[in-house]
Amino acid sequence: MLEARNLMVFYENMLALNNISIKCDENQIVGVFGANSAGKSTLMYALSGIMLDIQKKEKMAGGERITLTGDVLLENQSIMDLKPSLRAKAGIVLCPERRRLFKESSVLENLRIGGYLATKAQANQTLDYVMNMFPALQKLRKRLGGFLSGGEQQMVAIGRALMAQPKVLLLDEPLLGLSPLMQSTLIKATKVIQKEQNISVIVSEQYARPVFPIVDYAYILENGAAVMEGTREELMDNPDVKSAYFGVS
Amino acid sequence: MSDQQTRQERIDRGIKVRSDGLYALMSWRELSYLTAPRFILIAGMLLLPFLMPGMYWQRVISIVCIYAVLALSFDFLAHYVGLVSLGGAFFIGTGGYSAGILNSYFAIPPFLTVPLAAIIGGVFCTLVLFPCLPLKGVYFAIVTLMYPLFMARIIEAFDIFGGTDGLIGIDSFASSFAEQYFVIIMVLVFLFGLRRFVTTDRGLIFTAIMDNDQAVKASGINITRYKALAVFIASAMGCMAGACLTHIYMWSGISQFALDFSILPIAATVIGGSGTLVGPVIGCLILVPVSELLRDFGTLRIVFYASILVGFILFRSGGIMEYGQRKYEQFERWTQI
Amino acid sequence: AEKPIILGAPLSTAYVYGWDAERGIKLAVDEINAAGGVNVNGKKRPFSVEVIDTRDLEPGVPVSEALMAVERLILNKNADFILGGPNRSEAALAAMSLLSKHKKVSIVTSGVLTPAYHKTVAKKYDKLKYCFRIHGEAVNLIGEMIANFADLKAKYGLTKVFIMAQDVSHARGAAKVMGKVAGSKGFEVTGTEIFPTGTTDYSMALLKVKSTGSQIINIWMDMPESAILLKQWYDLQIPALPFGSTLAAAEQPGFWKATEGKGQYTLCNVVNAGNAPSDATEWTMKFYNAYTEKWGVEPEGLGSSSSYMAVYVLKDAIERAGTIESDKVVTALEQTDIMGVYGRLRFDPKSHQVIAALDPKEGAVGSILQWQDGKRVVVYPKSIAKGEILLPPWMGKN
Amino acid sequence: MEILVYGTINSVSLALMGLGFAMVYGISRVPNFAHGALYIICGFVTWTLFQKIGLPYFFAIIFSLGINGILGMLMYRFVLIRVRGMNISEIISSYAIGLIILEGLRFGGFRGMTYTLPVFMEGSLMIGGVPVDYHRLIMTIIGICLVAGLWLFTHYTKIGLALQGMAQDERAALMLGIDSDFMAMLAMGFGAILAGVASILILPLGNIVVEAGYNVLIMSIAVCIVGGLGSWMGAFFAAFIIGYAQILTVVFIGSHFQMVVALLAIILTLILKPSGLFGQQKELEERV
Amino acid sequence: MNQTTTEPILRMDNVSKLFGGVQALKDVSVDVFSGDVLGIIGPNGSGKTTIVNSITGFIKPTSGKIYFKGKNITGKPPHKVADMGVTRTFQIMRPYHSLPAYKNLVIPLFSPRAKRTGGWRGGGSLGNRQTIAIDILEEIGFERDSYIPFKKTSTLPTGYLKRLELARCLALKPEIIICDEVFSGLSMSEIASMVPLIQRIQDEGITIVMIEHRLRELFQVANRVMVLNFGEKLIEGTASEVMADEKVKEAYFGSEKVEEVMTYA
Ligand SMILES: Nc1ncnc2c1ncn2[C@@H]1O[C@H](COP(=O)(O)OP(=O)(O)OP(=O)(O)O)[C@@H](O)[C@H]1O
Ligand SMILES: Nc1ncnc2c1ncn2[C@@H]1O[C@H](COP(=O)(O)OP(=O)(O)OP(=O)(O)O)[C@@H](O)[C@H]1O
Ligand SMILES: [Mg+2]
Ligand SMILES: [Mg+2]
Repeated sequence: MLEARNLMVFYENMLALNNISIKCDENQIVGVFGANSAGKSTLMYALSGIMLDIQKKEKMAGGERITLTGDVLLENQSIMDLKPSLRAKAGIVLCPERRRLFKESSVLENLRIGGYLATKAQANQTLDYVMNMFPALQKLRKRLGGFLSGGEQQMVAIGRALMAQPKVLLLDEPLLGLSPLMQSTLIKATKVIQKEQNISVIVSEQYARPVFPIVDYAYILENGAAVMEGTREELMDNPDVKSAYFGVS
Repeated sequence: MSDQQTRQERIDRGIKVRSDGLYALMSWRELSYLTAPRFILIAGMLLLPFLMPGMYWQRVISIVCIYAVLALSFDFLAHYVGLVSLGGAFFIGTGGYSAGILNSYFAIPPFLTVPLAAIIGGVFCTLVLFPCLPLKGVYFAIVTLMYPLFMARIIEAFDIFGGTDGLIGIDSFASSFAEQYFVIIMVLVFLFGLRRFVTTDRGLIFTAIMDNDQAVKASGINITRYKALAVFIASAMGCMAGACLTHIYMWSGISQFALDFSILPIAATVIGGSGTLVGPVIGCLILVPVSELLRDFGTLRIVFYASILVGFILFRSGGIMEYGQRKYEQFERWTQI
Repeated sequence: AEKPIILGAPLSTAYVYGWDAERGIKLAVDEINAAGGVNVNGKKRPFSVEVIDTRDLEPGVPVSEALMAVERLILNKNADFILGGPNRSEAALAAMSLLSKHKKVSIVTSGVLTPAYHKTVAKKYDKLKYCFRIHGEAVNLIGEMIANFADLKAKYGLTKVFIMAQDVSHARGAAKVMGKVAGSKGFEVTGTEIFPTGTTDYSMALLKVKSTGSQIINIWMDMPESAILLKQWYDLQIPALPFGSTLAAAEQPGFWKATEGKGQYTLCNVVNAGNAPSDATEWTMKFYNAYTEKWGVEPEGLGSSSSYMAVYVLKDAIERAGTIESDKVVTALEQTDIMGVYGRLRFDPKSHQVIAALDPKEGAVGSILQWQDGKRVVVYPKSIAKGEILLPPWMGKN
Repeated sequence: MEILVYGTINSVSLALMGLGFAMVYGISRVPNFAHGALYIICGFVTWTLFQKIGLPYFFAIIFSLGINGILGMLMYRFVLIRVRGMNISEIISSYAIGLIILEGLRFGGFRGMTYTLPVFMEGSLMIGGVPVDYHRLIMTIIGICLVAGLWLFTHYTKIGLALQGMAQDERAALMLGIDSDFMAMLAMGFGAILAGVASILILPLGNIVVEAGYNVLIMSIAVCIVGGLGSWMGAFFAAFIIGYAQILTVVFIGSHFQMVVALLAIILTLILKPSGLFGQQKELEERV
Repeated sequence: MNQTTTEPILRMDNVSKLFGGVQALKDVSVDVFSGDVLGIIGPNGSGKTTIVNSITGFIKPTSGKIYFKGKNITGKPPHKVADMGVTRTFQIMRPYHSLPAYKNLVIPLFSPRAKRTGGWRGGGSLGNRQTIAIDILEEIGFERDSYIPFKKTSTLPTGYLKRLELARCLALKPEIIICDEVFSGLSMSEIASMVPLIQRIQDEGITIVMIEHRLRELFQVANRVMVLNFGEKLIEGTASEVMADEKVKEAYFGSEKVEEVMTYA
């Protein structure tokens, strides 16, 4: 489905992604785990093409130079130099780190904006879907995104991503700052969504434990390089992975 | 994708890294590397009057300096305190009138009126702007854009201080030489003064307020007071410039509140390089003479002028200083990945 | 050829008061040079003109722009004399100190109506004696207007005056004075309205005019929107004669088109004769035709004839002084006494203001014109009039 | 009564001026300081098409609006796009463009007082004993419709919403497949057209003069700041505050205080309500 | 744990907050005693951050009073509250990104309070704030010789930023630190290194209020826990009491078995 071949990203002279190749098949949930600044977000940006935008902006402002090489393929054709908006059209939708809601729009508007690519029918359908997925949002419909609490924002963010009718959904640290209940709901939701909409999901986390039950295949990043990969089982019984990413001591 | 396999990387010249204030300087070479640019600037400024052909261009230099001070105050407020002020004209006008009034009503000589105007004007501007300090970003910008218009209208409506005719027959500086060097020194002092100031602990607070005022509050610091201080510094500078303008033209009038005084310094800052403090000065050194050179084009002048401005912004959106600094402190080379 | 005498002209060339002055000056200079130039004791030196756009009539442009222009003319173009502007009152006032600083003789020829100008000269004569003004100023205007009203009173029994002024201090000031004088001269001032610059609706005021039964509307506006006032006046058929003291809109030939002919009957004062066809002196029509021929338009605005004459006056003064050395020329100018386009030209030796009169034989005459079927007909002063003041039909009967 | 009528009219025309600016800012976060210039040039283009080339008035208007729109887009495409996000640069470059247009026009001979557009409809009628000519009525009505329309547009249509999102977080919008540059260009186009509409509606009441450009700019900025940036509704109400402030002073204090009071109103509103009447930026920024 | 004195250092009584129609807090009362480590947990949107904001003066409670050492601090501006020694970290971290890490600390060190108290480790004299700043950073785990204190904060990984937040509070030599989710976004190892830091601070005699979703670590340090739900106080007590409570279970942990929950998050 979505595949990256020896991706490399430099921020100026600093190597943020070092020759990473990952792969995500149809209807698979792939996990990307790594400590802080391992390069998860960078990877997500590279996949969703946002990196191109960052690059452009930096260039305009005469700031740091960002170099990215390698190749990204969607259904085996290169989308490396496709604008992010086009990639989203093609079905790669990123739900970014720290949510980035539209602060000045109500929850409902946030979702509707998400539905830009969808047809009216799709939009309404997905809207209902999201609303029963996260009943909490029902009573927040009218509140401005900026006023929501962390957890509430995360729900909206994911909902918004769904509205864009993704084929491949990229979740960057979705669990950040969520209560345990929220976390498990979200994880379950993710699984359900993946099944029902049969889409592929790539989810990045610091912290494998909560996500792990649902991933089919996982990569482990350490400062910019993929040090390990494998199916759930393989990684499960790898001792140092355990200690580092499961906190099972 | 073979072309992508190489990339251009920037590498600091060793000295830069070491001279971040953490390490002592090693040799004369390095010392000169650091001081040369400053020295050139100072020497250049001081020599300017002699390099100028004829009185007229010397006069232009004075104008350059006045705008330079204004631009400095803008740059300081905008990029070290985070208050984007479009009120350059407000400062100029206030300062100009203070000086004018002091001189023509109380017959105080220029070398006194200028500092006085700076202080009086500074206080006045700060007081008037005080209620606006909580405003953020564009809102502050716009209010400050409104103030000068407001002042002008007040003076016109109440017909005070000579009304629309303005105050005329104000004393000029003792000699054009004195005038020249007064303004030039003024620029240099403010320039290096500010550069020093923003790196002091107190200066850092301003930057902090710009980055995240909430956190500053949470550190038990009263941000309004600091913002007021910043505004005072900036407006005092602006007013000083205004005072000089008044004495150079022996006149002050409501058109000292004109939009131009707000826009041109900003333009200078943009093309010179925002947030560098030196940039604005350089910007003025370019823009003002250009506008003078274009005078012969009559009505077309402004068109050319504006086009040049746009050109600059397009092709050096970072500003001259950004570019210069990078070239000076880093070199680039192609490397294989 | 001899070294030319350089005339610096700081003018706001994007505005009528600027470009008409430019044309006037250039016309005169060409004529003089064609005739061999200026006779500076024995040597025949030509004039040459340097024009710089001062932009001072543009809003939002600081007066210092104009001052820069003046300085450039003096220091950089080494002009020997300054003619014409700056055109905006405050700019002209501000420029005085500069001129005296550089000891340059200057003759203001267009746009500057404020009495403050010559008053200041009189006050600080020694310092500012280099500044002259060769066209009429606000007070003269008022004088003429009043005299003219008197006629109207005598002829049609019009006594009720309604004053409308633009919200700029010179207009406001003038309007106030006007009100006083008119009152004292036995007219009833039925009301005074002040309109902010750029007003586009006057119907309220016009109705007030009607309700107060006013018979003359005295207008002080130099903003283009004043054309609308007259349109609306025409549409609402207000029974009062629109009488502009300064009414920039109506001065220009373009006015007729701008108002689609509704400017009919509008009167306005173009300060000096020659800006509209008349027989003030035998020179008047000569000038008028020469101008029209050279520039392809009739003289517009109030600065054409005065700017034209300024050059001749200067030439005359230089020739009498036999030098271009400033102080001598000043004295020479003070003794000026020549018959010009708009009458006999003499400067008041104290205030350096041209001496005005109602008779061209006595001094500089103003001229008041009325729009009659698309033409500007001079109707006052009597001495130079080409026609009679007409009342709109809807005024005749009442 | 007359206060009411003329207050409303005055306010609406202010609102009209402001809309374009508010629109562009609200959508591309570009403070378009060329707004005044666009306003004026539209007037002149119409004049040229109508008086010189002699197109029917209606078509002249349509064309010139189109031209304006294109002008706006070009402005974005070739200049502003290069300085996106650098607010100060944006202000300067757009202001510079404005200068180029205005002074260019002046140089091109569009000066003096002879440029006028015919009103849509001659004559006037009485409203509560106050004469109001039809054109002003038409203007008011269209103005109000326009505001309402815009509001619906931005809150209920896909494009409108997308534009909103764009404005708030460009990158997030990109992730959802909204092409920010295209949208911003669109916004500039809209903005320019709105400026045009305003001028077409307002100019027939006066003459077309270059200078007006500057005042229009100031006024429109004022209006939409006071309203709270990016909120058309806000802009509309702000227009009313300022508009009435002006009329009231004319009637009760004396018209040469008109500007003073208007500006005072602006400054006070902002001091009392730091993010404008409808804006919530401040609260949002300070949500921790 | 430290034994608590009778006089609460911080007391909220019946604090409520309405945002427009939204009841973010509803009659929340709690006493914090000197030396306590109070944990506050609760589902998202239950009003935890709102509590912090109202204590530190960033928002004004709609009703209710807040006392610090018996003094009423309700509705005082943030800088006043901070000056009295009540400091907080921010859930959404925004460090002074244009300054290097150590200069971030100069700001609090420059504050009136720091000048009075000499600041943490200030040793009374604040001669050279920048060196002191570096010392403090080193103490909380910015290795000095690894250049990290001198890096621009914009390029620092989350872990360091969180520590920086703490450092900012410490520099003021506070009496109370209120931590809003300091653990979130940290990796196992980082948290592991954070816990002892918290304990050390506590040993300094500084009272701590911690808002957390990372229960396991929270319970290591907290001696009392308060649970919020929809802005209301569900229960307050020791960790075990709280975990036992049914309402808490379904509000906060969901159906999961508590042990399991403890291990994740
Ligand atoms: N704009 C930037 N300029 C310079 N360096 C950057 C930039 N963005 C990220 N980096 C660096 O790139 C590396 C990877 O960053 P990235 O955000 O991808 O890590 P991460 O795994 O997402 O970390 P986190 O868990 O905190 O989100 C880090 O070392 C970071 O400092
Ligand atoms: N300024 C505001 N305006 C309107 N509603 C607000 C505002 N601030 C907070 N809220 C609402 O108050 C409730 C509590 O918010 P708060 O941030 O305290 O939750 P929280 O407990 O911190 O959640 P989290 O654990 O996700 O941070 C939320 O429903 C939020 O939407
Ligand atoms: Mg990340
Ligand atoms: Mg919170």
